[in-house]
Parts: sequence; C-alpha cells; structure tokens
Amino acid sequence: MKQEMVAMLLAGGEGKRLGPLTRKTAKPAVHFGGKYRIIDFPLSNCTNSGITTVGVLTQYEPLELNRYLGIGSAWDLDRRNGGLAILPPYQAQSGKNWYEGTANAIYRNLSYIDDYDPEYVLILSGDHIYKMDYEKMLDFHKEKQADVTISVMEVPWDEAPRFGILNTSDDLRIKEFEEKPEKPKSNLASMGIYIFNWKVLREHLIQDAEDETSSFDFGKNIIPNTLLDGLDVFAYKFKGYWKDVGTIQSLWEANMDLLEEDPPFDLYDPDFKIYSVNPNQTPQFIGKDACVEQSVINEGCRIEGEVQHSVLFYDVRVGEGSLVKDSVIMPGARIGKDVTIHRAIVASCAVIEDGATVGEPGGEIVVIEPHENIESGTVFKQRA
Amino acid sequence: MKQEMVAMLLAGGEGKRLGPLTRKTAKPAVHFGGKYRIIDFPLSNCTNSGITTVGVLTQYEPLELNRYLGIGSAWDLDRRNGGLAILPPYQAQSGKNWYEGTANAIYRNLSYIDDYDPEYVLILSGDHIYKMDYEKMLDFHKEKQADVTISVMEVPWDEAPRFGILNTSDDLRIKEFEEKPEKPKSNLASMGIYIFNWKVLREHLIQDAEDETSSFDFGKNIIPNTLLDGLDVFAYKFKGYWKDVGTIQSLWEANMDLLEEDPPFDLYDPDFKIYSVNPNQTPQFIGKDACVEQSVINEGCRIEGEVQHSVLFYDVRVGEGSLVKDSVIMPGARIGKDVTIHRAIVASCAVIEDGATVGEPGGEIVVIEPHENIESGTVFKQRA
Amino acid sequence: MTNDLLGVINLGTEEGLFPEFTGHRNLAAVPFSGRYRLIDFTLTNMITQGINQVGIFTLDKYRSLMDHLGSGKEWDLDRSQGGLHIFPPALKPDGEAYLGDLANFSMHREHFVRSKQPYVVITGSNVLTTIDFQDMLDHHKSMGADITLGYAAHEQKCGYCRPIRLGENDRVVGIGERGYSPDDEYTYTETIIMSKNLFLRLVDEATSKGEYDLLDGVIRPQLHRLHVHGYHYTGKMQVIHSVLSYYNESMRLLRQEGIIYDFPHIYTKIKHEPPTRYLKGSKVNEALVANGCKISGEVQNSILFRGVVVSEHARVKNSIILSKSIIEEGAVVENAILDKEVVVKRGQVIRGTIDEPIVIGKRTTV
Amino acid sequence: MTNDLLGVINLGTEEGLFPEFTGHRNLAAVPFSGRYRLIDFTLTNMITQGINQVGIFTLDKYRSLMDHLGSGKEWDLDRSQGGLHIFPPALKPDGEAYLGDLANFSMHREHFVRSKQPYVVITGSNVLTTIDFQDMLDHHKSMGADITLGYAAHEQKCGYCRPIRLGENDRVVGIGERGYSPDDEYTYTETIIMSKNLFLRLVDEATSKGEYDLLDGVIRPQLHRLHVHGYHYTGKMQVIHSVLSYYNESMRLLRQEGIIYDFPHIYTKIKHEPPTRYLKGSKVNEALVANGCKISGEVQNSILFRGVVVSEHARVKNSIILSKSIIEEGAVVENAILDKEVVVKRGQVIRGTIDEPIVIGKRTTV
Repeated sequence: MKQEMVAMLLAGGEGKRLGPLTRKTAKPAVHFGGKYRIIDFPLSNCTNSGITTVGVLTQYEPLELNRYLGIGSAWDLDRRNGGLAILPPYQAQSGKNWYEGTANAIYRNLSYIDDYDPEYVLILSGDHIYKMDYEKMLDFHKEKQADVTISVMEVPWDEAPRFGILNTSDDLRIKEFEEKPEKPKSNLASMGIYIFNWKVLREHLIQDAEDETSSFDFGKNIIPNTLLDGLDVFAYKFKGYWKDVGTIQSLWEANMDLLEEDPPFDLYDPDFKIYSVNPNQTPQFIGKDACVEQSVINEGCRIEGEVQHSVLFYDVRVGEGSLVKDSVIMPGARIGKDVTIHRAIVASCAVIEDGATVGEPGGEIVVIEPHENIESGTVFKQRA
Repeated sequence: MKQEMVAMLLAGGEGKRLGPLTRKTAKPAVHFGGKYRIIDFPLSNCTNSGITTVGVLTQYEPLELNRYLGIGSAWDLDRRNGGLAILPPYQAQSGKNWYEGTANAIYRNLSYIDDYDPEYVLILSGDHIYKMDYEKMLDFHKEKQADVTISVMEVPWDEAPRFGILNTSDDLRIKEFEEKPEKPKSNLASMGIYIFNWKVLREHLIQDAEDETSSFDFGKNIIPNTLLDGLDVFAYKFKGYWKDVGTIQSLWEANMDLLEEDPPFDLYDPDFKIYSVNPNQTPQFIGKDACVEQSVINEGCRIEGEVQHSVLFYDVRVGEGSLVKDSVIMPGARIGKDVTIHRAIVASCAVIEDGATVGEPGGEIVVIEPHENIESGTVFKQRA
Repeated sequence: MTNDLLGVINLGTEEGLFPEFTGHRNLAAVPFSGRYRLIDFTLTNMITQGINQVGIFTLDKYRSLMDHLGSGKEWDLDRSQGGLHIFPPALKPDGEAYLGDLANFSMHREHFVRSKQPYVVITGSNVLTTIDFQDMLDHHKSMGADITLGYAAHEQKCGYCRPIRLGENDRVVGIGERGYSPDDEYTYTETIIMSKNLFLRLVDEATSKGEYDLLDGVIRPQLHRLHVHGYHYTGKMQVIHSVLSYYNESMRLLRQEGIIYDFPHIYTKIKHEPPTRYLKGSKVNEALVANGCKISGEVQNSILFRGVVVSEHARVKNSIILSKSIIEEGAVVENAILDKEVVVKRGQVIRGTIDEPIVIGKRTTV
Repeated sequence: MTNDLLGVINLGTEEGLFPEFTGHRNLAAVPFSGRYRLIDFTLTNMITQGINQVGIFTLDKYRSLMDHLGSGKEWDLDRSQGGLHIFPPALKPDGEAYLGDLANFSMHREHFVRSKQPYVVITGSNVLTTIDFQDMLDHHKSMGADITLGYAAHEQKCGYCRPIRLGENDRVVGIGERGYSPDDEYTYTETIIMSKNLFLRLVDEATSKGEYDLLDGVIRPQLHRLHVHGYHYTGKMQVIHSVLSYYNESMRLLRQEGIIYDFPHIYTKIKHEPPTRYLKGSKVNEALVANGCKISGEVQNSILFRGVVVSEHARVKNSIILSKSIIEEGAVVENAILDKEVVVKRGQVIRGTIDEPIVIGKRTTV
C-alpha cells in the first residue's frame, strides 16, 4: 500500500567508542534512561509522527537488536501494511556483499522502498537521544518545495568544528556543506536526519553506486552531490535536547541529565511518549532500611541499600548497606551488600559481590562489562 | 519464555535448478499450487503442529521472502513470545561471515535458540511440498527416548541412489547413513527433517564448528557424527505426499498433481489448512464465453478464454479466444487474446500479448520469466 | 502520517431493514459479493485513506460482527494507539428499548474525548461508496461549513434513500424522508463530517433534550441555524436495504458495474481457503466465484461464496449461493439466494423469479 | 505444542462482591498490586502454561475489561486460531435479569463446540493462585475423574471461600456454603477441570431443567453420581472479595508474602510509563512502587500505582494509591485506599484505621 513517507533507520553501526557496551551488540541497542535503548528514540519519534513504515538497516551484531525489535509491537509498528522491517545485507546472484556505507545500505534496499511508492524518504540514525516530530519537518520540506531537507541544530561555536556544518542563506537554503571545518562559517550542525523527495534520492543513490571513487556515504557523497547538482536543499532548525551518546562519558552524562530537578530532556510528556519493549516486571520494591533520592528507578528493582543520584534499569538489586551514587545500573545487575559504587556504568547482568568497591568520587567513569563478576571485597577503580 | 521445541527453517538456498524462477528470489519463495509459496508448507505444518517459535535462516535474495513473511501473521506466528524470526547472516566483532553450510547457519544462531531454553530443536528446509504433524514425530522421538530422530520416506528402490539412505534395525534405530549410495541397503530416504535434543545438537554444532575439515552440513557432518558417537538416532517413517520441487519439471508435475479427480495431495482438508499471505483480491470472474475445466483457479483472476487442466494463481487475466492448457500461470500474469499456451510455467507478472503461442502439446516445459514480455504473434516453443 | 479524521460507523439506524437476512446477524455483517461482509467496504475505504481509529456503534446482534472483525488485524486496526473499537448499544436500564444513536454516542462520550483527531466522519454500513473522505474534509474546511453531508445523483430511484435539497453554493436546505420521488435530484450518501467539538456539543445538547436520532433530531431541525454543506460524490453507489436490492446489487457485480472493482484492495476476514477447483465437465459463465469452491456442474450468471460445492449435472442460474452451501447432483437453483450452509438435495429444484428471488435460510436442507 | 485445555474465565458468579470498587468496573478489572488488574493473574497463569484459547464470560460492566484486554495482544492472545474471546452476559429477553453462568455457557455453546481442545479448565478472577493446570489435568486423567476441583488448606479463615470436604482417595464428598468454620480443613480454589463433552452435556441438561449455576445447580447435587475428585494445591492463594480483603492482601505484598513473586512474568496492559523519579528529600520505605511516579515526600508501607505524585512534605502511610492520584504538598494519607485520579489537596489529612481503611472514590478531590 502506498505510503507518503517511508523512514529508513541506519542501525548497523558498531559504536566502537562505547567499548565493552557494544562488544556483543549494535550501538542502537545500548541501554539508556532507566528503561530505554537508543533506538527507542527514533522509533518513538516515528510513531509520534504518524510514520508507519520503517526499515531498520542492520549489519553489526544485530541479534540482540532483532530480538528487542521483535515484530515492532512496542512502537505500534506490528502491521500488515508497512510497519517495521529489518533489512540486513544479503546474498544476490551477483555475489555476497556487506553494506559498504550509509548510502550503499539504502541503495541495496531500493526495492523495499519502491514497494511503498513514497513521495518522501526520511533517513535516520540510531545514535542520538532526542524527541522530534518528523511530520513538522515534512511540513517545512513541503512548504519550501525542497528536494532535500536536513535537520540542523545550533551548536556552540567552539564545538562546531566537530560537526558537519551547513552554511545557509537567510531563507535557510543550504549553500554549502562542510564536514568538520576548522574555521566554521556557521554554527548550524547537521543532525544526520534527512528528508528526500524519493525520486531525487533514488537517482542519486544509483549515480553514487556507479561512482567507484565514492565512499557511499550520505554526509560525504550524497548531500554534497545534491548541492553540486543545484538542487533545492534546505535546513530545518530543530530546537530541543539532542545528544550523541557515542562515548562512555556522553552516555553517562545524558543519563545524569535525567536526574535534575527540571530535566533538560523530559521523558514524562504524555503527549509524546517514548515507547519501549516492556520487560513485564513487578513494581519496584523499596525496602525497610533503603534510602533513595534524586534517582530514576524502573520496575522489578529491589532496593535495600542507599541509591543517590543514579539511574537504575529494570530488575536491579541493591543489597543492604550498599551505596550507589552518580551511577547507571543496567538491567539485571546484582549489587550485593555493603558495596560502594561511585561514577560507574554497571552493564546488564553484571554482579558486584558483597563488600566490593567500584569507582570513586570525582574519578573517571568506570564501566563494568555485561555479565562481569566483581568479586567480594575487590576494589575496582579503573580498568587497567 | 521457555518453549518445548523450537523450529529452525533453512531458507537460504539458491535453488539454481529452478533457473529463471529463482534468479531474483530464494527457492522457498517460489510459487506453488495456485495460491502458495513453497515455504507455506513447512510453516503451516508448524502452525498445525502447535509450534509457535520458528527461526527462518535466510541468505540468498531474501527480500521477496522477507516481504512475504512479514511479521508472520498469515501463519499465526506474529507473537510477542516466540513467533517467526528471520535470521540472516551478520557481522560480529570477529568479522563478517556468510553462512557456510546448514550446520553453520544454525551454529551462528545458538543464542537465538538458547533464549527459548528448549528441550528439542526441529530442523526443517524450505524445499518440499508435504503436510506433516511434527508433534507426532516428537511423540515418537520421546517414546524412543532418542537423541536424534530423522524423518524418512520409503522411496522406490531404483530412486534410492539419489537420496541419503538410512539403514535401520527392526526397532527403527539407525545403524548407518549413506549419502547417495550406489548400492543402497535400504529404501528409507532421509527427508531432511530432524528432531534433536537441544543439548545434543548444541554440543555437536560447537564441535563441528571447530573442525576445519568439516563442510558444516547436517547430512555430511552432524548426522554421521551423532552415529559415530553412538547416540540414539531413530528413523520416523512418514507416509504421504512429499515432493521435492527443485526442478522445473518436478515443479510443473507437482502442480499438475493437484488437477487429478482425487489429487494425491489434498489442499482442501479443513483440519489441516495450508496458510498463506492473502493478496486481498476480489473473487475470480469467469466471463460469458469462457470455458474452464479440470483446473485450479485463485482469486482475482478474470477468465474470458479457455482454461484446461491448468493451475492459475491470483490476479491472472486470460483474454477471449485464448487457450491455456497443461500450464501453470503465476500471479499477475497477463494473457492477451487468441493466445495459445501449452505445457508452460508463466512466471509472475509476465505478459503474453495477443496472438502469441507458447509451448506445444507434448513438448518440453517452457518457462516464461517473471515480468517477461512475449510480443504479439511470437511463437515461443523453447528457450534457446 | 497522522490523520485528522476519527472514523465512526453508526449502525444505530440500520434496524430491522432486511429481516430475511438479518434475523441472526446485523446488517453490517451481511455477506456480499462472494467474500465480503457489508462493513468491509466502509472499513476498507476508511483505512486505505489513512484513518487509523474507527469506532463501530452497534444496535443489536453484534456478536457475529465481533467474530468477523476479531482483533481488527486484517484491517491493520489492532493498534495500541487508536485502532478498532466496537461499542455495545445503549439500552434503557431495564434493557427494554434501544435508545437511538445519540444515546449510543453519549454513552461512549469518553471515546471521542480521548481521541486526538479534531474531526469525525460518520457513515453507516449499507450504503457502499468510495467517497474520498480527505477530499470531503478539505471541502468542509474550505467552505467553512459546520457540517458537511455527502450527496450523489439520485439515479437509482432508491426507495430507501433520503433525498437532499440544495440551496445556493451547495448549502443543504432540506433532507427528505426515505423514499424516491421524481422531483428529487440528489440523494444523501449517509456520510457526515464535522469537527469533534461541534459533534460533542450537538450530542450533549440533543441528549439533554431527549432527542434520539442524530440526523432527524439534531441536524434536520437546525438546517437554518447551522451551516450544513453538501459534498458532491460522483462515484458509484450501491445501497443494500431489502432482499430485492441485495439481489439486484449483487447481479450488478456480474455486469462489472459494482463497486468492488473501484477499490485497489478490499480487506476482510481471511479464511485460508484453497483455490477453487473446476472439475471435468464444469461449465461456468458470467460468474463471480470465491475460493474453496468445487464445481462439477453448471453455473451461470451467479455468485458463489467461499466453499460452495456444485455437483455434477447440477445447475445454478441467476443466483447467489453463500458460503459452504452444497448443490447436490442434478439439483437446480434459479433466481434464488441461498444463505450459508444450505444443502439442496439431489434432484431438487429451487426456483424464484427475477423480481422475487427466493431466499433459503441458513443451514436449511431442501 | 498443542494444548488440550480450553481456558474459561467465569465472571458470572462474582456479582456485587465489592461495591466500593466495583461500582463502575467488574471485579476482574479491579487494579491490584501496583500495575495489574485481577484478571491478569488468571490470564497469565493460563498463557504461561501454554493455554492458547481463553473465553471470558462476563456478568456486567465489562466495558472496562474490554478496554483493558483490547485485542489480547499483551497476552499473545490476538490469534487467528484460538486466542481471546469476551462474551457478553446472557440477559433475559427484556434485559431485566441476569440468567446465571449456565445460561452464559449455553448461549455461547458454539464457542465450545468449535474449539478443538478436549478439556475445559474453569476459573474465576478473584481467587489468585499459581495452580499448575497441566499437572491438575494429568491428575484428572490418571484418577479417571469426571470432574476435578482444586482445593487448598483453609489457612486464611476466609469468609468468602467455600469449604470442601474430601472422602477416600481425595474424592469430593461435600462443598459447603461460603464462609469459614473451624471444622473446615480445606477450601475450594474455584478451579474446575472436566472434559468438554461432559461439560456440554451437563450444561445442556441443567439449562433444560432451569438451573442457573454450574457449581450449585450441577456439580453439588451430583456429587454422589459423578466422580468428582479433589486436586491439592499447595501454593499461595490470595482471595479478594471485600475492601478489607483487598487491603489486607495488598499489605501482604509488602511483607513479600504475595503471589506476585511466584510468577516468572505477569502480563498486563502496557502503558509506556517512564521510570519512577525520586526527588531530593524523598523518603520511601517498604513500598511497592509502579512506574511513572514522582516522589518528593514520604511513603511508608504503601503501594503506589502508575503515575502517582507524592509532593514535598506529603506523607503516605499504610495506604494503597491507585493510578494518577496526586497527594499535594504536606497532605497526609494513612490507612486509606485512593481510587484512580484522586487529588488530595495541600495540607489535607485522610486517615482510616487498619481494620477499617477509608476508601476514596475515583476522580474525587479531597
């Protein structure tokens, strides 16, 4: 059935800078915010924007992600027409090829998009925490009669050299795109969110695929080419929280952001819910001698100790006499008695035995790996 | 959630001998019987056997198959717990590897199976047309306290050298497995359907993966190894229709089998329905001067000419004055006026223009490719 | 993308239209055109236009409708947001009398309040059209209307339809009683669009005054006060309200005049029937045939629903045979409507006339 | 694999047990233990044991139950084969009186006939257990029983429960009236297993004789004639039938004695609430807290359902606060049950006693 706009979500990234958190899973499956995984944010944005056809392009360690996505029920994307589809690389008669770049991944799935005969295609990635109504971006795209619209954020001038920077005229028409410029002429950074007229994108993907010098990448090839070809490329200014959680430090920070009195990122807006797969846990239980303050805690937890300024995912146990502070504790982690944890990310199903110490006040962020076991009495301040 | 038995369906095969029918699609997606695709048979068998967790292993040209499978609704496998999962090859931190053989494909998805903590694993392929209640096979497996059970068919002795032949003792214990023996000692052929105790299979898959000389294949490696190790391997005798449709000739024959007065393969049993994705077509319309006999015709067809002893899939048009005989016409094919077709497989969306002639009585089976256009007046008797 | 229309299928005015067929099912559940039920057409028209929340307000005998619709999966309406809602009818506390469609709406007021769509589109199930609701909504907005009603040319001389009279600029100035007179140029298509806020206000006002019926109790009396606009629908229209209209509208399908070919797809409950088998000696012409049939005999100018058997030397002519009926050897069925699972025994003859087709009830053996 | 048990949840005997809470919902829809409704426990127990077809036979006010269950998706019961069926109650033609559970079953006889499972398991919604239905069925078969009833030790002195008296070999020789006496050793768990054929035969016989009730009209009078066997259930049991039992059974959860920890997962309607926020100065102890809450004040020995707000300096003690209720600054709630969306204004005090907890109705502002 025809769809006005189809979303393509690039979810094949390895996320190397997240170290142990992405050793066995793709970055979009990384946990965030006590309940979510990174991919919940673009997917919930789609649901909240009325987009019902979403192709998720996978490549690196997709098993956990596939399992999490299931048939898309959590995001109301379990549909007969459209809905969520997982699009991994595949073998063709011409040979077996992995996806070579973001543009190549989309190119290899032209026929998936063609099936829905869309006017527009929305390109997304699974790397950021943000809430955005893509329908408003599409309204802007239509109003400008654009061929391509790129969502942009104003970033502090001193951070601009870390981004793809767009130089625009007053009406937001993009004149120039510079990848990580030393001397940026603007502070409008591309968020890696694009709306294309499908006809235009289709042509450019085919051209790009034939170009042997290309790196088959949206930022490096497709966007510059549309500008070179003189197409109508516009910038859509987004205001709000938008955070790359691609490093341990930034992932920890983004979690800590949720603990402020008035958090800069609001998970509690009933008109823009963030959907996630429900783990079917009982309500959290706070014990007799527990003490919990300035924290975000999910279902299935059982707290007997002290939790201060921390984010706890579902099914976490904190034993008597323990202190968890300034930390992120991922699903299924078990924290014994008389444990002290400061400034740590404890990954899922890790076990911190009685009396162990993890991290220190003011120290670097320590990561305990998934299923890792920190033995009783150990003092673990930094990974060697 | 725990499942007693998980099914793993090997659907990555290229099906080379089906020529143009599998140029752009995997063999399990090939059309059969006016309404179905090959994969409908093992999937419907699962549904009818109460198996609700089915992993489908894909590799070769899976796009059409993926689209067809969707979220598994057609087979009532759109579930939150279990249901249908598509399992393509993927990139791990250790590198990118395609599936190297049937056993390798399962080995790479150990964690998928482990998730359901099953007692038993059923291995299936997407190559055959048959109806089978796998639960009865499981009952046999339990009764024999077997480690492995292999479903077998008695085949004519002169055909036995084409199969994997199992030599059994009187109680159906398998003593020997011979792949395509010149001088078969038995006429019990393996159907490529196995039930394993998951513990046993798991061990053998891990051993096999470490064996550099292995071809990572069930028939060549895993089954012989279980026999070598002295495990309890039993043969489960299946009686009924079972047909490999791996060649043009056998595919055509299996379709023709449905046209007999009492077909050897019954699609019409209300207690064992074959499920397929509904194309939402209107009822078929048989025109004023049409003539239809000894045929199987699906929804959405519109017949103005003569159809004799043929199988027509959905949304086929046959124009006035045309004759379709001893043929299989796949979905969306358009047959103009005054066309004559004998002994042909017309693939999906092919167009046979007015006055063309395809095939001849008594001739070889002719295949018209998907989307192929046979121009007006052409005489097409055999592909050069 | 998000859709501004909340779908409302109002079965609360379709009472007892068609007792030969609606004795054990409501009108919306009447099988039509080989594999559908009447409600499939309205539902399909809604969902293919992107309406993703539909409430069905029932009158009675809604159990077969619930069976048919199930979880709404076939229509992609098994949603956690929006989706399909079937509402039981509003009955007096003593259950004696049905209270009218206004009471139905009022009783389920919360459904409207909670939904996010700013407009409602209200239709029934027995007037089949392919009205473009989005275009009708655009028209509604651009005209600044309070209420927009669909109308079509009164070509069919339909005794069930309500004539509509238009003033300047397509403003509706009158809505007649059901019935055809040669003076009537246009007929009401039983389609209403208005804002949800106005709808709720009108329902609240009218129920507090004890009115029963949305059209007769609310819209008609206020034609002078509200800006009620007409929207001209020019596509096909099929109206099913009696045995004869059912029969004639079915026969139109065989002349390729029906509405079923105007939808890209029509969604319905899926039964997984195998394709239809034509055996040696079968002779079928001008027939609309669903799947799962087995035909050895003769079928002419007829509609066969799913799983019908026409045995050797049996003849079916100018007839409509519902699911799983069996015409045994040598039997003859002419100008007849056979409900589900009827068996016509060997050699029996069932013959009506074109003006008065005979109806054989469900599960009868003749 | 295929399951031999057809699930039947019989709400037809749970009338008016608990009017403080069941004024606008039926008992099965009463919220319990922070995020569930009573029916979730029986349903969860059925589906985790592989029962894939469940019919719910309602009494009244089933609309909120339908809202809760939706298409059955959360329980994986949105199936094309089997799945979830909710049946409206059998009322007299004039709608005046409910006709009893037997009439319910009889009216939907077709449902049983069509289903493929050879056995039925019948339970209610307000006696929470983790009975292993498969084991009970095996027991039923191995004993060659006509009917098997679950029983448990009568430890709770529950005034609602029915004592069960056993003869030799666990044969049931008597079923008492509701109420506790010190002589009663065992209590009926409201669980019945029998073959579908026997079930249908008993229903047919009894309805033709004008009986109303399955247990009292059919099983009890025939204890001498039928082989009715007892199945000893030794797990936990929680019975909810009055405000006080609701309160006490809730408080048991806080002492870790409740049934909720005996299920691997409990399935319920998903609301997508974010995790609960604890703000600076919050003091929470011995509390069962659902998601979406915001806690600045003090909570002790209490249960908070989804989306509850406890403002600064507010105190909640020995209480049960249902979804979206708000306790404003400095307010005090003690020994109380607050229904959904109650607002306790700044500084207000609500105080019941442990033996007579105060109940505040839905959407009340105090």
